[in-house]
Amino acid sequence: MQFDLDEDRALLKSSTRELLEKESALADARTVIEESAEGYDKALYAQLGELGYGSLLLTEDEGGMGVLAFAAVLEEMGRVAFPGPFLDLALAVRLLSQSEAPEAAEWAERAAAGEALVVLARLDATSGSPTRFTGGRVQGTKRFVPFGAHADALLVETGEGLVLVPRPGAGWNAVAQPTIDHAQRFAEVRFDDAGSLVAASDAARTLLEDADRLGAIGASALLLGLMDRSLELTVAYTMEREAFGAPIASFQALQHRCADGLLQTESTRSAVYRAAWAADETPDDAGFLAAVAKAWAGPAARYVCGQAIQLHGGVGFTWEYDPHVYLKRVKTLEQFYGATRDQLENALQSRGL
Amino acid sequence: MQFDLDEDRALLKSSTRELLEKESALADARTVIEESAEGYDKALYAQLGELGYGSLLLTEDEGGMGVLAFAAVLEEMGRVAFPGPFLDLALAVRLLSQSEAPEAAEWAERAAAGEALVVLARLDATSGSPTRFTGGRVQGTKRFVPFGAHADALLVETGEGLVLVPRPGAGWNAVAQPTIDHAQRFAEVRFDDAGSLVAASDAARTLLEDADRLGAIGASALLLGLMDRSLELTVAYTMEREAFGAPIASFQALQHRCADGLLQTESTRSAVYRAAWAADETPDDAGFLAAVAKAWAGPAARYVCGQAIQLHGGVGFTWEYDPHVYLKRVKTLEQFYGATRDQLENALQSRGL
Amino acid sequence: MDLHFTPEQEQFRRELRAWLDANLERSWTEETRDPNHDADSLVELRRVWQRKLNAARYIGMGWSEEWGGRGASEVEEAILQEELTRADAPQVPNFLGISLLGPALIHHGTEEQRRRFIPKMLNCEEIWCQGFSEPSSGSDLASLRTRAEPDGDDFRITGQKVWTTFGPWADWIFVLARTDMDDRYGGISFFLVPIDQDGVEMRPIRQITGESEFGEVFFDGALAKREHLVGELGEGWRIAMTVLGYERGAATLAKPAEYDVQLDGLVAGLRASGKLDRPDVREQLGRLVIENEVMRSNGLRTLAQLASGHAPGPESSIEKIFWSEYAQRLSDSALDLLGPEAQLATRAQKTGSDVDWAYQYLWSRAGTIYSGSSEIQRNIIAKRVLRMPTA
Amino acid sequence: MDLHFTPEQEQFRRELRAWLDANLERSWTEETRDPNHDADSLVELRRVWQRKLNAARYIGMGWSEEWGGRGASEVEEAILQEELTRADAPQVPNFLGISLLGPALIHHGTEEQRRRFIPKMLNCEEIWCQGFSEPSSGSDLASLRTRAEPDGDDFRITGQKVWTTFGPWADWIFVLARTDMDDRYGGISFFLVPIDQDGVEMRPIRQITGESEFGEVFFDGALAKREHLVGELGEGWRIAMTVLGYERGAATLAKPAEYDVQLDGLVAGLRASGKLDRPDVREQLGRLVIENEVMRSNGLRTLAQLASGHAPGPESSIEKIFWSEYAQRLSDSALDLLGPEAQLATRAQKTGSDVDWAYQYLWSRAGTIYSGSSEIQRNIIAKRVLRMPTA
Repeated sequence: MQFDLDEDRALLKSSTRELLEKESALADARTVIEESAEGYDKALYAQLGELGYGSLLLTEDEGGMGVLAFAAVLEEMGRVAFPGPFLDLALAVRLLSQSEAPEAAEWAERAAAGEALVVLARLDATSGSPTRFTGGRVQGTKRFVPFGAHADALLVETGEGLVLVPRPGAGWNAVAQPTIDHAQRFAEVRFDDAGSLVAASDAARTLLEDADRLGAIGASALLLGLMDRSLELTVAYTMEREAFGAPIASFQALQHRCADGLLQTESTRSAVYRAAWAADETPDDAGFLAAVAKAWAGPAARYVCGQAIQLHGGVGFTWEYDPHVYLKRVKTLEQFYGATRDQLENALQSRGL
Repeated sequence: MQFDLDEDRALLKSSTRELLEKESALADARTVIEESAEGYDKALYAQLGELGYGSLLLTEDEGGMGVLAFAAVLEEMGRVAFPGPFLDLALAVRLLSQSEAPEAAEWAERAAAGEALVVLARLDATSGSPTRFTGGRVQGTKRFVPFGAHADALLVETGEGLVLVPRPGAGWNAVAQPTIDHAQRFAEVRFDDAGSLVAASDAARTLLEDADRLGAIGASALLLGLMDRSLELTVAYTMEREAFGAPIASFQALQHRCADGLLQTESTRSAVYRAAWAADETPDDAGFLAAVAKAWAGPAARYVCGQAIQLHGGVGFTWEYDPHVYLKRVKTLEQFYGATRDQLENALQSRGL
Repeated sequence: MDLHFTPEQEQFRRELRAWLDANLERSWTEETRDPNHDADSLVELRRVWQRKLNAARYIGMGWSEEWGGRGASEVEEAILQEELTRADAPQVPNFLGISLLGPALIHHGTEEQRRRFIPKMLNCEEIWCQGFSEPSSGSDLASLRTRAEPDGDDFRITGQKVWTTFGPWADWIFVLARTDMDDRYGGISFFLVPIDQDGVEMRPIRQITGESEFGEVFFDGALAKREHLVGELGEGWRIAMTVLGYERGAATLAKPAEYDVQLDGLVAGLRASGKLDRPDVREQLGRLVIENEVMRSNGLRTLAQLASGHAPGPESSIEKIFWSEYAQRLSDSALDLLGPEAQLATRAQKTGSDVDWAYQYLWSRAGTIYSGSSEIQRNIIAKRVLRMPTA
Repeated sequence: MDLHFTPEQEQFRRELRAWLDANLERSWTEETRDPNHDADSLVELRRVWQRKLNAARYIGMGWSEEWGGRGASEVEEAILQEELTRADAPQVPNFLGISLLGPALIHHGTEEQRRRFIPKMLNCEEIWCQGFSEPSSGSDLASLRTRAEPDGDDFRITGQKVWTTFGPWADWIFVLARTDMDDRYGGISFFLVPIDQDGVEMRPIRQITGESEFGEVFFDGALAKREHLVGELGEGWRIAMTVLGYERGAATLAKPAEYDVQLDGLVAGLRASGKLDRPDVREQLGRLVIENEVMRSNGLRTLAQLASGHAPGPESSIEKIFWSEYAQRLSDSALDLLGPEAQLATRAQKTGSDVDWAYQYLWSRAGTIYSGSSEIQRNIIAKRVLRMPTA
């Protein structure tokens, strides 16, 4: 038994940290989050594509490194609140690469290379009919499409299967859906566009189940990185900040909350890495373990990143300090990629309950 | 506006405390709890009857003092973990006194005087048919009848209404149902006995709704007393107990938990007294406020009395020290008289939700 | 025990409701969603609103008639705040002036100070902000380091204050400054300082909600005139602590009323999404409903204590902890229960529940920090109520 | 990363399961519900069970062959404990002797001590209990005051110990006693003391479950022979702390296995009462299920760290906090979810869920107190892992 990453993945993780700290320290990430229209640094995504990050989530046979490596990279991205659709893009690449449709391979390649942004469009609008694919056209409305307004193609879930829709000439008929999390760019997209089927219903279901599972693990890994760094920042702040003549880190009530933060964070680490490893090695229980990881990671991260604001006191409530960036990311990640409540249900069902 | 009790009720409360401290200090209560067959001190109940406590819950017109006075007394009883069916008996007296059946008045009087034990039998057995009243006989099985094995008469809820069943000559066909709480004596009672209807279905429903509401307030008042005293004991213990060269009361993490205990306890006080006052004065919102009080008091008491064991450390886990007596009482009271989950639902429904 | 309001109090409430019906044209929520507003126009709107309230003698109601009040009791003040909250009225810009500085001047100021400042405070000709906290003295307020040094008859103030609500729009600031570096409490004095002068720089602080309602103030030899010293030299700490105590009671009914509005919104959203019948949702909703009602019970109790002449003690810490932590649970649960739509950005789009949940979620983070953090409140309860010893 | 067990470890597990199938006649739960048993007969049954295990070389497995072990790794030890838990086997009476005293003798004892004590410890001819805690030194163990005074070559022990598990049935006790009153850590020595002598009085302590598995011991000049001093004079603290560290890993898989059994019982009870489909119940059940799985993930990680030669540090405090607080949440939720039947008294009646919930609820209160309370564990994490300073 061994919990540490093997040499290749450990190297990937440390070189990712180096790259991100150089190219996208939190300050830079915040500039992108707060100022860019797309919500991500296109040049940096192209660079990641060149370095092979785009196909990371593929199996080793397919030229990737698998789920564990992917989780390790996402943890690092979480630590710097790395902006953009990295997780969504990786899911699309994996999904496209598993399709046998002729267009799929080409789009997979371009997406992996960072040349094209492809993401999934899943959630139907709350009113109106479900999205359909008939006569070669996709019709319907999808909400909360991640980075949808800037996508080069969308993988749309329809009653007939999964349909690839390249951006129409006139651009998407999209409305931005800004949320609590400035790092996240959702759009509601109204479709009446030509597309091509990349997987029919049954095959689509299998692919989407895989995407759900990997999305849950990926989001959990991001949450791990977010809370890990948030706890570090918090402990460091309490060491510096003085009140009543002593660093506030010396107050037992605060110590115990930081200790709980470590319990939450390290337990998330155990759960996320185990789920990621299982997705590569023991697929039978990977669905259960992915649900466990996500159902745990969301509330854990909310606790740690919420406490970060509280223990920073007044400055924790300012825009200038970083804790809020983490809290906002956490709230969105907790709600999407399988909300906590849904993952609890998934966990029970995958145990036959 | 005034929150303090008026003079009469304040006097009742202080004289009750005096009486209970003299006649039933916790040590005596524990002897009764641990050693007596009936689970209460019959002589003391007769004395309470003589002093008028048995009819306390009746309205002032009926010779009682109403719900607020009743709650004040139960708070004091909670503080010393006063054993026996005081709450159940009072509910039966109130219910009998509202019936127009000829037997009811006499039983009400005897029960109020402490001469006869009458309690309600509500919960049907989990298997078998619901309890029925046909041809002058009650047939069916009731579980968790409080102090049922020693009752002189039972007020049995049946499909046909509320039926008074005096103890048959051969005694009850009863099996003891000992629970986690040694102070509580439940019995499962199998009926095939003659009885007389004291309220037919609709009237019975009204009476039982009233009993449910007052049971919830009464149980909440007991919970208030239990947690109030438990917190006192705990704070006192932390002042005495030393570790690392200082009283453990000086450790901030413990201070904050005691502070939370006070928050829970004092909030329970506000909720219970408001609900009791409303039951006397503003019946329209008394149902809602009773549900609020009980839904809050149960978890609050569980927190405070659970922390009492934790903060007592090793001795908190012994039979000799008192915290466990409180925790056990709390667990039973939380589950009965409207379990927390059910009271939350009641609260919503009484708000039209 | 009697939790009824008196007939006079009920009458007061009726008149107030009628007045609000007639005078409040749009709710604050609607105003904040109006894309034509910016931060400045919203403050201007609040200023106009305060003037309206003042003209109807709803501002400084507890003060004597001499100073524009009606000698109203804490109960009436609580009813006022409750009804303003229910009606979703704008908050008045001078609420810190009214609740803190007004009483300070009335009890500790000179006749000239009262005449000079109170009328303009009431009708919002001058907006006041509070200069107590400093970057390195938050919870431990008495460690403040801003100093006031004599300059002839007057004083020169140097230092930095922070978390000055409404600072970016304020004309004056009331400042605690050190006139003796060695005396922790007795070395603090209470000054009134005009902001529009050299030596005072006010910078807005952007909050996690994106707004900038707070400011930080830099004093570099700012002039505070001798006639603008409140009380004697070295009395500042005592005055501040007394005055902070006057806040008692006012929010006891307003907070549960505020959360009732949010709960109604949550119910509407759950109904719209068809989730109101799910037992898991009902359990969570039920808990939120009963907790708010327990909060109201605490509030009524505090108010009843005040009404019968008992000063509420450090138990008011219980109320502060309760409402501030409840607000977090409420918005957090709403985001969970209502699904992704509830996350839509602050004040940008409506959800079925007509509450700006994302904004509430962020804003609720402040309540457990300001006016004595939850940690400080728990220290107070442990030490002053439970008498547990200091380490 | 690799969380697979090795083929040898899998083989070990298969053999163990087969052995348990063949040798464990009745589960511990069944035994405790048998009205023919009393406390003494249950201990006797455990003694017999330990002898069986020992004969099969499952006791002291990690020790060298010389001392009856097989030089097994922590992983095998964890598998053993996991399978014993799954099979609901009785706990062996000498578990404290095996896990603490055995390693102490092997690493710090004399050859004579090992020969004299280890074989009888393994086959349960002598039951050992632990004399560390005292009435006034619980969390702060080093403040212990029991003293050992020289008497010729030997020592006389005076003082009081408490929380001695299995004390009422023990033959020997290993005791930390003070040989120097002034040296907080260096003044503590480690003695082996026979209980059947004048000067030792053992009194059972009744627990909140009603059982008396613990005892308190009064020493009044009890004899401890020089040859029964372990290590040198003044080495007691160091030995105790080292040896407490050897407990690592053994429970990592056993705890989640124990709670899996309880969860299965909870599910059975919910199914029987028709509540398993209620969304509120499912949410609470789901949380319990995933928390236990996270606990198992932590355990596998610890084990994998041990297997690859890393010593787990104070992070083991995380596991202690996790399982002990989880056990309380689990039984508490079960009592809530299953309704009144779950409250039926400990070990008296079966419920649909076949777990003695009331007993578990009470027993779970001990886990957050013994072996370093949750408070102490959080102090350890804050100070030794996060390096936060002492006040």
